[in-house]
Amino acid sequence: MTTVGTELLLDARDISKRYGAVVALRSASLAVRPGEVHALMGANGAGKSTLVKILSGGVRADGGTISVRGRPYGAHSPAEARRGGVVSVYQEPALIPDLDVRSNLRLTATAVEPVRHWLAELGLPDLDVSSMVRDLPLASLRVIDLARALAIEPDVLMLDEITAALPANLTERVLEVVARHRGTERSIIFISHRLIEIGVVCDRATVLREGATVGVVDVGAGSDDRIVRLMLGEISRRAPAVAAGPAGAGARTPETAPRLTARGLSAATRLRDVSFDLYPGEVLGLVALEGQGQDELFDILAGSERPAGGELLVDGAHVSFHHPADAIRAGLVYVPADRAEALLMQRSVRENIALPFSGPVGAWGLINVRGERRKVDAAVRTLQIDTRAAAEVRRLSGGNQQKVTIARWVAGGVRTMLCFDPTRGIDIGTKQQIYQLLRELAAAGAAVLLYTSELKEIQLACDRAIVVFNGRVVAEIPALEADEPTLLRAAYDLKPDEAIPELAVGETA
Amino acid sequence: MTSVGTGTAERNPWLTRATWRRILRDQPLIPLSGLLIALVIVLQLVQPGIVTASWAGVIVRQAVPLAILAGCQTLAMLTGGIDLSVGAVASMAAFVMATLVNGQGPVVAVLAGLGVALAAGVVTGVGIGVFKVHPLIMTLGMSLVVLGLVAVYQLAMVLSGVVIPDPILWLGSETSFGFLPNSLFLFVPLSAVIVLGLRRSGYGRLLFAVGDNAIAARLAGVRIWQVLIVLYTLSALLAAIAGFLIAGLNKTASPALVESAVLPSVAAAVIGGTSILGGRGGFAGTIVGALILTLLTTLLTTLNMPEAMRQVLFGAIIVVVAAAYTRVTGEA
Amino acid sequence: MSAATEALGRRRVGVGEAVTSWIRRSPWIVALIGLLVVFFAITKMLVPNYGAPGVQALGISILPNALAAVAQAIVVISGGIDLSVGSMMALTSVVSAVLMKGQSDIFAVGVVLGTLALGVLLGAINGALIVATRVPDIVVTLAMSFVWAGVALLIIHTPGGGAAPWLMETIRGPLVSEWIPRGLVVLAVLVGAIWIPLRRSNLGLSLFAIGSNRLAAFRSGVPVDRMKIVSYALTGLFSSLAGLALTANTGNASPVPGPYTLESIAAIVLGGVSLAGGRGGVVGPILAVAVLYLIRIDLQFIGINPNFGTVVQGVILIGVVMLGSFLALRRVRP
Amino acid sequence: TGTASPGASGGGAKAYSIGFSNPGGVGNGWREAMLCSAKAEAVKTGEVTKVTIIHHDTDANGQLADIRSLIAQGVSAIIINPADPDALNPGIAEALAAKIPVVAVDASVTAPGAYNLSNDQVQYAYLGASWLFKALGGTGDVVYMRGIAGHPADTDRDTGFKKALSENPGIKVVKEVATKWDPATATTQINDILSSGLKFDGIWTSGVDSTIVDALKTAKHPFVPIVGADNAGFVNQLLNETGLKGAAVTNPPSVGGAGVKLATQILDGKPPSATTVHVTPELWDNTTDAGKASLKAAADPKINPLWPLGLTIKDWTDYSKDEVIACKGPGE
Ligand SMILES: Nc1ncnc2c1ncn2[C@@H]1O[C@H](COP(=O)(O)OP(=O)(O)OP(=O)(O)O)[C@@H](O)[C@H]1O
Ligand SMILES: Nc1ncnc2c1ncn2[C@@H]1O[C@H](COP(=O)(O)OP(=O)(O)OP(=O)(O)O)[C@@H](O)[C@H]1O
Ligand SMILES: [Mg+2]
Ligand SMILES: [Mg+2]
Repeated sequence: MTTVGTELLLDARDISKRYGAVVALRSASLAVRPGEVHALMGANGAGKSTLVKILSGGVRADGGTISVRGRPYGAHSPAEARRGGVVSVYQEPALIPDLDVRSNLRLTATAVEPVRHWLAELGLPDLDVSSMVRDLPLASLRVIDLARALAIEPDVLMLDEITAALPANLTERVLEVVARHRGTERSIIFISHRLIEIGVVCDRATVLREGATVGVVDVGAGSDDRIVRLMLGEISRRAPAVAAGPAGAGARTPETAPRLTARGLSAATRLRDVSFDLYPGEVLGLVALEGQGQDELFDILAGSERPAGGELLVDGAHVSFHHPADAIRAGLVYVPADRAEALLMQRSVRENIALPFSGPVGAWGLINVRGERRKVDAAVRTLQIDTRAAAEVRRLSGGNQQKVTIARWVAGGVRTMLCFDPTRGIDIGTKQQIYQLLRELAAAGAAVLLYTSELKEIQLACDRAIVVFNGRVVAEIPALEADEPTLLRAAYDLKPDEAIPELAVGETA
Repeated sequence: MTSVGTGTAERNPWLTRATWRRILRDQPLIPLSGLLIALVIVLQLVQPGIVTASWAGVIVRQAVPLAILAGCQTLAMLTGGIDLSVGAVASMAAFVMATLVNGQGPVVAVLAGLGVALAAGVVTGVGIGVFKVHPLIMTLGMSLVVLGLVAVYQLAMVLSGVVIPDPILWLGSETSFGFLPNSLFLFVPLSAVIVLGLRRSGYGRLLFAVGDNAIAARLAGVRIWQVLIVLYTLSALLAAIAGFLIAGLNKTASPALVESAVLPSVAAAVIGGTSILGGRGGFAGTIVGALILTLLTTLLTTLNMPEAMRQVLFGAIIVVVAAAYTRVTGEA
Repeated sequence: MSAATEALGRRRVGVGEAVTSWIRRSPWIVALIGLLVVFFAITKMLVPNYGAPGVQALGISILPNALAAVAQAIVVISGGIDLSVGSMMALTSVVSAVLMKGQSDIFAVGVVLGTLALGVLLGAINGALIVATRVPDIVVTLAMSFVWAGVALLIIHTPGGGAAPWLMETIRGPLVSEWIPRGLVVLAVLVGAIWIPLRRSNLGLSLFAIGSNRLAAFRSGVPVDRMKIVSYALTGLFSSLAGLALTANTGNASPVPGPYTLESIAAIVLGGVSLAGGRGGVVGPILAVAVLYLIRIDLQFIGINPNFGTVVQGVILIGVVMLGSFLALRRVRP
Repeated sequence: TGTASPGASGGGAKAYSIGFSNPGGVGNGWREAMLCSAKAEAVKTGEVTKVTIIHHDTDANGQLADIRSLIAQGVSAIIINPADPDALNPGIAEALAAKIPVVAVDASVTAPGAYNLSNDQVQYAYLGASWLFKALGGTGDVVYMRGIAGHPADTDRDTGFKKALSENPGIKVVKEVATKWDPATATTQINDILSSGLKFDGIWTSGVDSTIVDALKTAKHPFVPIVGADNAGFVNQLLNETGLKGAAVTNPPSVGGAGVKLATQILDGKPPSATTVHVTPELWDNTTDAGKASLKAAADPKINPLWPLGLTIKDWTDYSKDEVIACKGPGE
C-alpha cells in the first residue's frame, strides 16, 4: 500500500532548543521519507510542538542541522519555510480572528478554489468563505487551517494535534485525507496522542522523550506497545490500567438523591431540551458530536451563561446562576478544555491553584500563607504536577497545565465537577492519571460530569453515559454497553442497525 | 547541511545569561536601583557637592506624591487598565479640602476631600467594571467631568479662601531632623501596606489575576466588576492623599494643581517595571521609578537646559531607560 | 464541485442587498450617521439660520482633528497606539510653516511633499523604536511625544512661519455648491486616495492581521515587525497631513502641541475602532469627530455654563462608549 | 437671509449677544476671573442679553473653530483671548466680513479691523524686571521663571524682560525655567534650584509667585527680591511676610469686562478712535509708601490666593467687586 522512497525528504539532526532554564529539545532527530505519513510521538512536554515550530520557521533552534531533499535548510519565518515547501498546521489556529476566511487566504497567497475543494473533502462543504474567523467554532478553524495548508501543496506538511479539538466525524475525514498522501511525492508529519489514529494512517513513528529522539518505530501490529514504552520510559510501568472497568460502577443506589438535576434546559441557540440527573459517587459521561449544544450546556452549568428555559436543581433545591461564582458556591466547579480560558499564564502554579480561594469579597484580606501552601501542595501531590517550572504556568507543558486547572478545584474539595474534554491533547500517561483522579473523586462521594470527544474514555472512566444530539438527550447508556460503535450510533441518533455516515463517506471518497 | 546555531546545553544552567535575566526580572529593584545610583553619580559629577542629606530630602519630598500617583497607575495597570483621572481627582480632593477649612474646620475638610474622591472613584469603577467602558476612555472622560465640576465649584467658593491645614503642611513640606521629609511618615506605612497587600492579600492576587486573564478569573469565581470598582476607588483615594501632599508641598490648591503629574505618574510606573498590558509589576519598582523620574527632572533643571532640549532629553531618556530595562530582563 | 457552484450562486447579490448587508455589517457607522443627523437637527433647532456657512465652518474646523483621528485609527487597528500624534502634528506644522514662509508657490509644493516625507520618517522612527526595543507602544510614543514637541520648540520658540496662499485656499470655502466645504472634499480625497486602496491591498490586510493576532499573522507569513513600522509610518503620514491642515488653516504654526492626541483616541473609540486592535476603520472615527464637533457647538448654542460644558463632554464621551458596548453586547446575543 | 441677527432684534431696546472665546486655562483663577468680569460687565451695560462663552483647553486652530461657530450662531460681537497673534486672522476676517466686530483682550491680534484691548505684556515684564534689577543695585544673579514656552504672552514678556536686561549689564540670568504657569511645576523647579545650592539674588516670575515665596520659606532660604503678579496670595505675602522685598505687577483679568464694554461701544456706533487700547500695567512694590498703599488697597485676604486682584479697571468696568465674584451673566 505504501511506496516509500529511499532518499530522505526531510532530515533533522540533533536539534536543540532551550527556553530559559527549560530544555525543550535536547537532541531531537527526525528523518522523513517521501510519501510517508510519519508520526511524531511523545508525552506532554516531550518537545513535539517545539520541533514542529523549528522546522516550520516559527522558532529558531539553538543547535542542530536540517536538510530538505538533501539541501541545507534553515527557515527564519513560516513564510520562508512555506516557500521552501514546508508548511505546518500549528496546535493553535493560525487564522486572523478579525478577517474573514477569504482575506485570510489572501494573506497567505492561497487560492480560494483549492481550499474550497479541500474543505469539501474534509467535511465542511458549506463553509462560507466570507464569514468572520472569530465567529467560527474551533473545530472549523482547525479544518480551515488544514485545508489551507493542503491547498499550498507543500512537500512536507506538519499537523500538530490536528485531531485533538475535532469531533469524531471530522476526525474521520481528516484521517482519510491524510492517508491519501501515502505513497505520493509528499510527506506528512503527524502528531497526535491517540494511538489508534497513528495505527490507521502512519507508516513510521519517531518517538521523543524529554527533548530527545529515543526511537523510530515502523507502525504495524504491536507497534503501539513499543511506542508507549518508548514514550513513557520508566513511567510506563507505573501507569495503572483503569481500563479494567469502571471502579465506581453500581456505586449509586436507587435511594440516593441526585446531586444535580437538569430539567428541560435550553439556550438561545443550539441547546433545546436537556434533562438528566447526576448522582454523588458517579462519573457521568456526556457524548455528543461537535456543536450539539454541549458547549452551551456546560456554560449554563458553570454559571457562565443564563439558560433561556428549563430549571436546574442542586441537592433538590432550585438554583439560578448569575455568575460562575454562584455555581462554585453551589459546589459546581468547571474544568474547561481550553486552558487559555482557565489559567493565569504569567502567574505561579500556586497562585493559579489558589485563585478560587480569593474570589469572594470576604477573602480579600490577608492570605493565610501556611494554610494555603498546605492545600496547594496536597493538590499538587494528588495530581503529580511537575513543578520544576512552577514560577510561571506558561512554562509548563500542556499536560501539566491541564492538571493545574483540575488541581485548583481539588484543593478546595470537590462536590460536583464539570469536565469539558479535560484530556484533549494530553498524553496517555497523563490521561490515565486524570481518569484515575476522576474515579477517586467519585469514590469519595463527588459527582462528576465528563464531556469527552474521545469515545473510548467513556468506558475507561465513566459509570454511565448520556448522549446529546441536536440539543436533546437522545440516549442513556450504562458504561459496560458503551462501546464506541454504540456511542457513535447514538451520537448520530441512528437506529442500532443503521450505518454510520462518515464511514460510508470515507469509503466512497 | 547548514548549522542552525551553537548549542549551550552543556553549560551550568545556573550561570547562564537567561538565569541572570530571570533574577533581574523577578527582582526589578536590582537594575532599577543601579540606575538610580548611576543618576545620582551623574548629578554629583555635573554639579559637585550637590548630593547632600538635605538635597536627598528635597528629592524624596518631591518623589513621594509622584510615587503615590504612580501607585494608582500601578494598581490599574496590573489589571490592564490605566487611570488618567488621578490628576483631576487629586486636584479636586485637595481643592475641596482647602476651600472648606475656613468654614468647616480641617477635619471635615479633609474628610470632604476624601469623600469627593471616593465618589469619583466609585463612578469610574462602575463605568469600567459594570459598564465595561475602556479605562483609557472612562478615566479621560472622568477627568473632564471632575475638572469641569471643580471649575464650577471654584466660582462658588472664590471668597472661601484656600487654607492648607497645618498637619498637611507639616506632612507635605516640612522635614524632621533637618533632612527627613515628614511625608515619609505617611508614605512608608502606606507603601508597606500596598506592597504587602499586593503580595499577600486575596485582593492583591485578584488584581494580578484580572490583568493576566480576566476570563480565567471569572471562571474561577471572581466577580471582576467588584475588583474593578474597589480598584478605581482605591486609586481615587490614593490620588486624594497625593493631592493633599502636593497641596501641602505647594502650600496652595487649585483645580488643576496635579494635572502636570499625570503623564509622569504613568512613566514612573512603567520605568518601575509594571507592564502596561497587565498581570506583571509591583509597587516597590514604582517607588524607584518615581525617584528616577524626579532625579531626571532635577538633572535637567540643574543642567540649565532650555525647555526645548529638556523635553527632548526627557523623552529620549525614558525610551532609553525602558529599552535598557527590557533588554536586561528580556521582557517587554 | 456542486457545493462550490452553489456558493458562487449565493454570492451573486443585488445592489440593494449589498447595501443592506453593509448596514448589517457596519451598525456602528450607521448609528454614527444617525447621531450626526440628530445633532444637525438639534443645531438647526437651536439656531434656525444655521446653514451653509455653518457646514463650511464644520468642514474646515474638523479637518485637522479628522486627519489626526485617521492617523490614530490606523495604528490602533494594527494593534498599537500613538500618543505622539499631537506632537508630530506640531513638528510637521512648524517645519512646513517655517520653510514655506515667503517662498514661491512651487517651492511650497516641495515643502508640502517634504513635510509628508518627514511625517513618514517620524512615524517610522516611532515604529522602529518599538520594534527594536520591545518596549510597549504606549510607553515609547508617550516618550516620543516629548521628543517631537521638544524638537518643534527647538525650531521656533513662538508661533511663526507662514503658509502658501494656495495651501490655505485648498481647504477653505466651498466647492461647487455652498453646501460642500472644501475641507471635507480634501478629507475625502486624502482618505480615498490613501486609505481605501491601502485597505484593499495585502498591506492593509497585513495591518489588520498584526492588530488582530500577532502570532497568527506571523504564522500566516506576515512580516510582523516590518508591518508594525509601516503602520506607524502611515500614522506619521496622516499626522503630517493633519499638521499641514493646521498650517493651512491658521496660516502659521505653533510649536506647542494642541489637544489632538487625546481627542484622536476619543474619536477612534467613538468611531468603533477596538483599542485591542484588528477591528474598525477610518470612516467611523471621521464621523465621530464630526459628531463631537456638533455636540460641542450645540452646547455652546444652548449657552450652558462653559465649565458644565466640560462636564457634559466628559459624560458624552463615556456615555457613547457605554452605549456602544451595550449595543455590542446586544448584537452578540441575538 | 431675512431674519435679523439676534443683536438687532427686539425693537428699540438694544439686545446684543456677545460671544467670548477663551482657548485655555479651565480652572485657572485668572481665566475664570476674566470670564466672570465679562459676564458682570455685560449685565451692567444693560444692552447685552446673552453672553456665549466658549472656554476649553485648545490651540489656535481650535479657537479658529470656536470663532467660526460663534459666527454661525450669529452673535453681535466676538471677544477673544487670542491663542496666537496671527493664526486667528482668517476667522477674524470672516467675522468682520459678516459685520461682526472682534475685540481681542489680554493679548493682541494682528488682523486689520480687529480691536485690541490688552494689558501691555512687554511693558508688564519690563516694569517688573526693571524694578527688580534696580532693587539689586544693578548687579546680581537672577532666576528667570517664565510661563509656557511658545505662548504669545510669554513671548511678549520675554521681550520686555530682555529689554530690561540689556539696560542692566550687571545682571546675570543664572537659571531660566518654564513654569507653564503651573504652581506644582514651579514648586518643583524652585526646590530643585534651592537644593542644588545655586546662588541667586533675585527672582522674576511670570505670575506663579506665592508658591515660590512659600518654597523659599520652607527651605529656610533667605528671602530675595521677587517680582510677581497681582495675585491675592502674593499681595498678602508682600504685605505680611517680614523681610520679603518684592513687587506685584498688575495684569488685570478685568480686560474681559473691558472687552465687553468696548464691544458694546462699537455696536452702539461709538467706537474708540484707535483700534488698540492698552491697559497700562502698574507696579506695586512693598518698599515704597505709594506701592504699599496700592497693595493694601488691593489686598483681600478672603479671595482665593491664586486669584488675581485686579478685578476692576477704572473707566472700563462698571460692576462692583462683589458682582464679578458672583459671576452672573445676563439672564442667569
Ligand atoms: N515559549 C516557551 N517558553 C518556555 N518553555 C517552553 C516554551 N514552549 C515550550 N516550552 C517547554 O518546552 C517543553 C517542550 O514543549 P512542547 O510544546 O514542544 O511539547 P509537546 O511535545 O508539544 O507537548 P504536548 O504533547 O503537551 O503538546 C515543555 O517543557 C514546555 O514547557
Ligand atoms: N477557543 C480556542 N481558541 C484558540 N485556540 C484554542 C481554543 N481552544 C483550544 N485551543 C487550542 O487548541 C489546542 C488543542 O489543545 P491541546 O490540549 O493540544 O493544547 P496545548 O496547550 O498545546 O497542550 P500540549 O501542547 O501540551 O498538549 C490548544 O493549543 C489550545 O490552546
Ligand atoms: Mg504540543
Ligand atoms: Mg498537546
